[in-house]
Amino acid sequence: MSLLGIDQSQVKRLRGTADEITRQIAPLLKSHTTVTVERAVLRLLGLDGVDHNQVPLPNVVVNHLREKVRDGASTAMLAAMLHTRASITEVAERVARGELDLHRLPAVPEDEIRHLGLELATESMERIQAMVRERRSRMDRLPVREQPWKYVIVATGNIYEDVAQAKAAVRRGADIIAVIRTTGQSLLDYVPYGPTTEGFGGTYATQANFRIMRAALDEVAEETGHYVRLVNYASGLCMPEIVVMGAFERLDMMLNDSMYGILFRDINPIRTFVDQFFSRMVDAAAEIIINTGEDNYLTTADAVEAAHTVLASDFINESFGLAAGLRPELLGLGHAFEIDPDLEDSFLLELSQALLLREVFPDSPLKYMPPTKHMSGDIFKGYLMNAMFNLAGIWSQQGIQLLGMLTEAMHTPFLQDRYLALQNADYIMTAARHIHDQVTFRPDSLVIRRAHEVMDKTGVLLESVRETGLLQAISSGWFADISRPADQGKGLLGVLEKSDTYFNPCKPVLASRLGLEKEIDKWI
Amino acid sequence: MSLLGIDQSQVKRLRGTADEITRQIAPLLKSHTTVTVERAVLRLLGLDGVDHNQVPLPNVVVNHLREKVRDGASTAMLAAMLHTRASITEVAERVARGELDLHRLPAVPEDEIRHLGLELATESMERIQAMVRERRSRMDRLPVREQPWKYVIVATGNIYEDVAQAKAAVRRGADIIAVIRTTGQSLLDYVPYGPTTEGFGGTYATQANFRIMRAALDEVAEETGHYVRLVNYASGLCMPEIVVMGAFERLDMMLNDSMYGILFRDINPIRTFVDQFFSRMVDAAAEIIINTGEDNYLTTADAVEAAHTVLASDFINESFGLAAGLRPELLGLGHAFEIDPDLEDSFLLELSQALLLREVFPDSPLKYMPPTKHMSGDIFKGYLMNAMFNLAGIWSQQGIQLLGMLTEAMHTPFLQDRYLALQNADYIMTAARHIHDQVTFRPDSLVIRRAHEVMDKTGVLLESVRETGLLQAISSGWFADISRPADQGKGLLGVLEKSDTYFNPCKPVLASRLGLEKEIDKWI
Amino acid sequence: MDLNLREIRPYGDSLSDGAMQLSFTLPLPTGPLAKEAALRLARKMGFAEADVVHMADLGEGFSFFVVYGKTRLFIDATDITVTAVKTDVWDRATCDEKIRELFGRKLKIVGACIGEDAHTVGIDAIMNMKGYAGHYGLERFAMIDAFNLGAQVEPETLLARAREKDVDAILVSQVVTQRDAHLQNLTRFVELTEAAGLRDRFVLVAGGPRLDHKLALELGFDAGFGRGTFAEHVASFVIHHLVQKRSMGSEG
Amino acid sequence: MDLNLREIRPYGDSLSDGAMQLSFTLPLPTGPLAKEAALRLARKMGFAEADVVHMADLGEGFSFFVVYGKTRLFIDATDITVTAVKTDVWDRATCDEKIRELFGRKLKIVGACIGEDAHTVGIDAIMNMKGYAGHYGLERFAMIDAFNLGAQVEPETLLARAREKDVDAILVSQVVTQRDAHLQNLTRFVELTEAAGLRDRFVLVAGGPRLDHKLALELGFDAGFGRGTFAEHVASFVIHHLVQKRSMGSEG
Ligand code: B12
Ligand code: B12
Ligand SMILES: Cc1ncc(COP(=O)(O)O)c(C=O)c1O
Ligand SMILES: Cc1ncc(COP(=O)(O)O)c(C=O)c1O
Repeated sequence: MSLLGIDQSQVKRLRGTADEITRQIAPLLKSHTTVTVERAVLRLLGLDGVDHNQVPLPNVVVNHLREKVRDGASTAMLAAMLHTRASITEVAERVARGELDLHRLPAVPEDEIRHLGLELATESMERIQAMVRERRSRMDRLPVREQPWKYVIVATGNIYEDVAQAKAAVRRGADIIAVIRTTGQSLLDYVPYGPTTEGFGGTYATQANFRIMRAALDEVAEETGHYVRLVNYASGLCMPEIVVMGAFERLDMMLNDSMYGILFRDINPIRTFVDQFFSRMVDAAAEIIINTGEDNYLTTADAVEAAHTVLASDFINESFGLAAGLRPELLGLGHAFEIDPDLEDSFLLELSQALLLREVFPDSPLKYMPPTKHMSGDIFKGYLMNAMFNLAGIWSQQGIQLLGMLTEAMHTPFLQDRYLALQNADYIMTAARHIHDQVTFRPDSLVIRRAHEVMDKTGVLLESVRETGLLQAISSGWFADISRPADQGKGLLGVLEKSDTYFNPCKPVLASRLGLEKEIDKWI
Repeated sequence: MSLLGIDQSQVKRLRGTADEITRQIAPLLKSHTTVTVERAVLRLLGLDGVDHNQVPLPNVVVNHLREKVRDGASTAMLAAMLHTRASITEVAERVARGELDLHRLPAVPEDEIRHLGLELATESMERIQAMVRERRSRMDRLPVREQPWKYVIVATGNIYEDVAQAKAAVRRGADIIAVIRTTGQSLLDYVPYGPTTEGFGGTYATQANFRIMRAALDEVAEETGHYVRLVNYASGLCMPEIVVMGAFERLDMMLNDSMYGILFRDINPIRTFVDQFFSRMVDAAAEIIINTGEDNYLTTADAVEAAHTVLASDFINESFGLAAGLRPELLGLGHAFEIDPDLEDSFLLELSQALLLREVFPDSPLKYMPPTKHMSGDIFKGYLMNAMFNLAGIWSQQGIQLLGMLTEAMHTPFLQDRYLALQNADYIMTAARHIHDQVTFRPDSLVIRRAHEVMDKTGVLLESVRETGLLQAISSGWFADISRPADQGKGLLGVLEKSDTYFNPCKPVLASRLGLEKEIDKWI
Repeated sequence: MDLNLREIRPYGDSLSDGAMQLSFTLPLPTGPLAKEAALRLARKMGFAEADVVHMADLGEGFSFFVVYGKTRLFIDATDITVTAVKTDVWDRATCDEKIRELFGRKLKIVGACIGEDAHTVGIDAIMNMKGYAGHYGLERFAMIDAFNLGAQVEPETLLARAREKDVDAILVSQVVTQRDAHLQNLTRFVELTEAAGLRDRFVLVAGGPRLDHKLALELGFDAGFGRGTFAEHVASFVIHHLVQKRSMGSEG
Repeated sequence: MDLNLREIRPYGDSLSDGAMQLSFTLPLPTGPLAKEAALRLARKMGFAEADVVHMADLGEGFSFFVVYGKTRLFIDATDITVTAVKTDVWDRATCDEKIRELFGRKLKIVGACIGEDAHTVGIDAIMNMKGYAGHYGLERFAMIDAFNLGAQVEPETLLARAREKDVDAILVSQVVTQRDAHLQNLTRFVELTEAAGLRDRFVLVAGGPRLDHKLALELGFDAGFGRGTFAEHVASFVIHHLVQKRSMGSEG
């Protein structure tokens, strides 16, 4: 039942506008690839490991290929495999040792290359599919709790400390554990390797770390009787590679946004758009829920003034996501509780926003971020702000509730902070469990008026973006008060025009798994 | 507008039943007086001070009079004054020194006694009336804030520390300061004298302490621009005397309940009923808001099961209060937020209760007590419980919001606890300022169903009390799970049957001030 | 993580980091001096690092602080011997059975809240039929006669009633602790019992939210119980203690 | 209340009572031993009385405590000299006027968030037109040319841009402090400047929520600013400092 009385035809109209906006980007996606997409393809085809300098083999190969990457990094590798009858990793190791030059390969018939490529890509899909089955069977046995799922972060920098902290949190009721990445990993143009113990404000995202945490959470899930979801970040310069690692290690959710890297990491816009699309196809195949990053907008822009930019971005993220094969159930669209707590009726405005998002995206498990910007050293007040956030969460029936930490302004969470956060959510969500079913809003209430205002402004913004074009809108600072021109930004050198003979064996395999055969060529 | 849809005719019916219940007590009130009522009369007529053993002169006189008190303590005193041409205090001092025996006075014409009595009582009314005028003019100049008024306690045991703490609280936004009494003062059958610095869990209620705090609050009110209300306890064995002291020192509110002393201090029921009635007439004349003590029920009984006993008692307190001349605006009827916080939907039940009280007593500034029983050493959780209490407070538009302290389970408030409590209320009440105007409840909601259930149960309970009689109901443990027979309890010896010649000069004067001339003889 | 029990420090997000949160008020007006004073105090307390993360003006020349710090101090956990009531706790049925078996008669227990203290919920929880949190009180025990005298009982009265009823054990509850009221009342009660030469005649048990076994022993009681106590804890202790007393008596 | 500044203790509800609240986690399983360990730690910290008012099981062998205690420790407030930026703070108009008057030209200021730190809200608050909390940033000052390089700038880049633009002052922001990242970055920047022989050419100012003047001086900066800083604080300091440098230069 609609609490806010949002007009469904308006919602449909906005969705249509968003689709037109993202469709405008399609030609760019189609004509470009990036170094990390190519490395992700190599990983999907089975490449892993590092060279003697700890450089990941996918990077070794792509660096080695230089201009030839435009053909698709796998093309030369598959040719070399056929030629040398070695595995993809063996080939890469030879390249690393300087024993093999992929620029000097004898000709191999194109159909053999394609055939091997599709074969390996299909194997890769099987590997991912096995993880999907594994997840489903565990979830059958260890049912997840009802929503809002309680999501907490660990971020000690040391994967082994993270494990202890994560397990403790699960024992106290956490449903989801996110391992925050070390500061600056998003700007590394490679993915570090092996277990790590030295991060700043977070722990390196490595496949080994994923595996260690996955095992720990599976273990504690058996004891508590509930499957525990694991989250990491498929974001930054290596977004698609990290998705592949996550798919292989049965991560359940990944932070993944179509614009976050552009706005907040100054990553080149085209790079980000290309990366996110491919990433999401892998996410979709692996049934990984993505979490988008709209909450971040409100850490720089004002949450009252910029509320509609959050919703507009959610529509855009949704449109890109659906196009890449993500079903609505896998779209954890982001929003946040970030209005100045000293503003009169701030809670009512927050509630309005939360209910609005819920009503506009009824089938998606929204990701709801706690207060961060207005958190201060006053931990007592912060604890209350988190309580009101939890109340808004249960009231508006959020899906994924990122629990706020009372020490948000000081440090990544201490063990006790996480415990207190869980206690906060438990108390509030139990005490007001059925509030959603109790209450209606008066037609002239602030809650309803505000929701309509935000909807209307979102419509206007989306229209303008369609007129202007998304790249120009971003360049003009329409999102998060940040301006990012399309021809600048980090990772620009890694954006490449595809050659006429470009081949990516994972594309058709993914497309068929996702039922996108008819649509996919319009996009990539 | 009614949120709960409570049937006004049902409310009227319950009010009628309560009136019948209190009316049944009237004959007892009419035929009895108590030592403290008599001492209060002496104080009204101007008696104050202590003897060389620190025994208050009103006690000296009443002890001295023994059986003669049945005539009214003032009778002999007035006679002595006429005879000795001394002031009331001089007479008492002579009695104290053993220089004068009130049992051996020459006869004085009765009409002279009456005349002098009425004259002094009228002077006393003037003194009280001057305070009422003073309060009004200060409030005109220093307007009080809108409700809910933030009420905090000080309880260091030392009046001078109390002053510092109270002033600090006012600077941080407190509207009302209550000075909690020392443990056990309620069972003293005299009122201590002079400024005091040694109390346990509270500070002695003395007239000097009242005066010291009143001056301090007036001072800080000038600086903050808002009149600050001062509260103390007119409760226990000296209830009427303390009201007189409060009236003289411009206290603005007093804890005063028609049954609290019976239930929680094991004070004899008849004594309490007699004392409260006279007390309330003085309260009414002094325009002192009374705060009743129903919240206490839920510290021993369960808040879900016993909710209707709270409402029933509120009706009884209201009925006694109106009879004694208290206008609805002076009736701070008590209730509390005491449901087990771990109960599902506890907040909705609390909200229901708070809205119900608000709807049943629309013209009275309800006194809303914070969680106490379920507060524990977990100060963080406690801080949240106080937040939900504040939310219920602003949502249901309470009048007098007693702020909860996060250290409730440990100690009387530290300075910082009070600051945190004020911050809690400020944040929540600003963030949800207009929530009351926003929301309606679904007809089948728990909130509405619960309110009706409590109303119905209250009706049944009041009916039964009327059948059984209030004294019998109390004796049977119907309130707060505590049983108190009418012929037992503390202070029983101080309950006296009036003689045929009983005279209380304050009664007619008070009655006329309160416009109760026609009714009063039905009661006392 | 290799835990060294000889060097236990608080844990924030890595072993032995010593992280702690403090809050307190200083009687100094809000400003850089007060902030520095807060930091110095933290350093004096043994903090290697300390950070005033919040300072607020409380009015009247007082300032409130929230401090996070990392302490250098540690404690040796191998060195700790815990003082707690060590007897087994039997359930109600077992208690009754044991009493029947060991004493062949009902035990008599009297209890009260002494002094000016009127907080009876605790003693009621232990003694009254209804009990507390689903645990019935002593009145419900078939083999116990329980007399709950309630609130604000004078120590003299409690002792007199204990003699009168010839009880086995006396339970004393104290909730108000301001200005150490509980210590004064409890001490007074023990002294009274000793002065009357009756200390050995009764098992003396104290209870209340700020009490524990260690403190009760120091005050001269046989046991002390704090938060979360149920009737069966008390009954079990009394049985054990009476048996022990008897066996010591027969030896002596 | 007679406040003795030589003996300042925390205040709960009476002068010098020493009351404080602590919360912390110990790597010990919840139970009497952990509770006793918490108490001993409190005692070691200087608490005369301490009360574990709450203990909770955090899982994995950790326990959480809330403790209230009364400390014996005190500090001597007469002994404190505060290290804070001591110059007057002028408003924007006055700053512009002073620059015109004292230098007769615009001042040039460059700023950035260095290292991997991408928290620009702070440096933006100081430098960008819009400013913060109603206080315009340096870009808005008529007599200041402000260049904000934004996030994740390498120390080398910042220094190079400072030379290029021939600025008067360099502003460095650091927000991430985990594993002392800020200390490392700030130290590295000063060392780089010194190595290039440029330390005296620029006014160096550091800022961030965990920074203060004292710390910044220790790290080799000319000033440090924490929470609640506005552009005018920084501008005023830079003007003062340049004048001071000039006068020292002319004397030397
Ligand atoms: C309920 C309550 C009241 C009720 C009491 C009703 C009643 N019939 O008991 C009322 C409203 C009347 C009241 C009044 C006052 N109260 Co009161 N009250 C509380 C409250 C909210 C809960 C206490 C409670 O019932 N706990 C639940 C019971 C089950 O727990 P318990 O007592 O700890 O008992 C358990 C154990 O300790 C143990 N136990 C207890 N006794 C014994 C005895 C034995 C032998 C054994 C074995 C075990 C045992 O077993 C029990 C079950 O597990 C507390 C705050 C809080 N949340 O704790 C304040 C509190 C105790 N009250 C306080 C005060 C100051 C007062 C007043 C003095 C205030 C005043 N000046 O007017 C008055 C006066 C009362 C008086 N003369 O003593 C303070 C005490 C401060 C201090 N540390 O000294 C507290 C802490 C509130 C505060 N922060 O100020 N109070
Ligand atoms: C907003 C924010 C973000 C935004 C940043 C957007 C942006 N463009 O800046 C986003 C969402 C992107 C973000 C990301 C991350 N963040 Co962040 N973030 C915050 C947050 C919520 C607010 C910071 C803020 O903007 N404050 C408001 C400004 C105005 O205050 P300020 O910075 O203190 O600045 C004032 C003064 O300090 C001073 N000042 C500051 N700089 C300077 C410089 C000079 C020269 C002068 C004179 C003065 C001055 O003046 C300013 C105005 O008064 C804080 C938590 C909090 N509530 O504080 C976490 C916080 C700072 N982030 C944190 C972390 C760990 C991260 C991540 C590293 C997490 C991760 N691993 O992914 C990432 C990565 C970022 C990176 N590479 O650095 C931690 C830092 C922990 C620590 N102490 O090391 C915090 C404390 C959160 C937490 N509890 O974990 N974050
Ligand atoms: C989509 C997305 N990616 C990444 C991050 C984390 O930041 P970084 O890019 O530094 O890893 C966030 C943080 O909220 C995010 O929302
Ligand atoms: C009506 C009333 N009187 C008195 C008190 C205080 O208790 P005491 O009787 O110990 O002063 C209360 C406490 O809430 C109360 O509600």
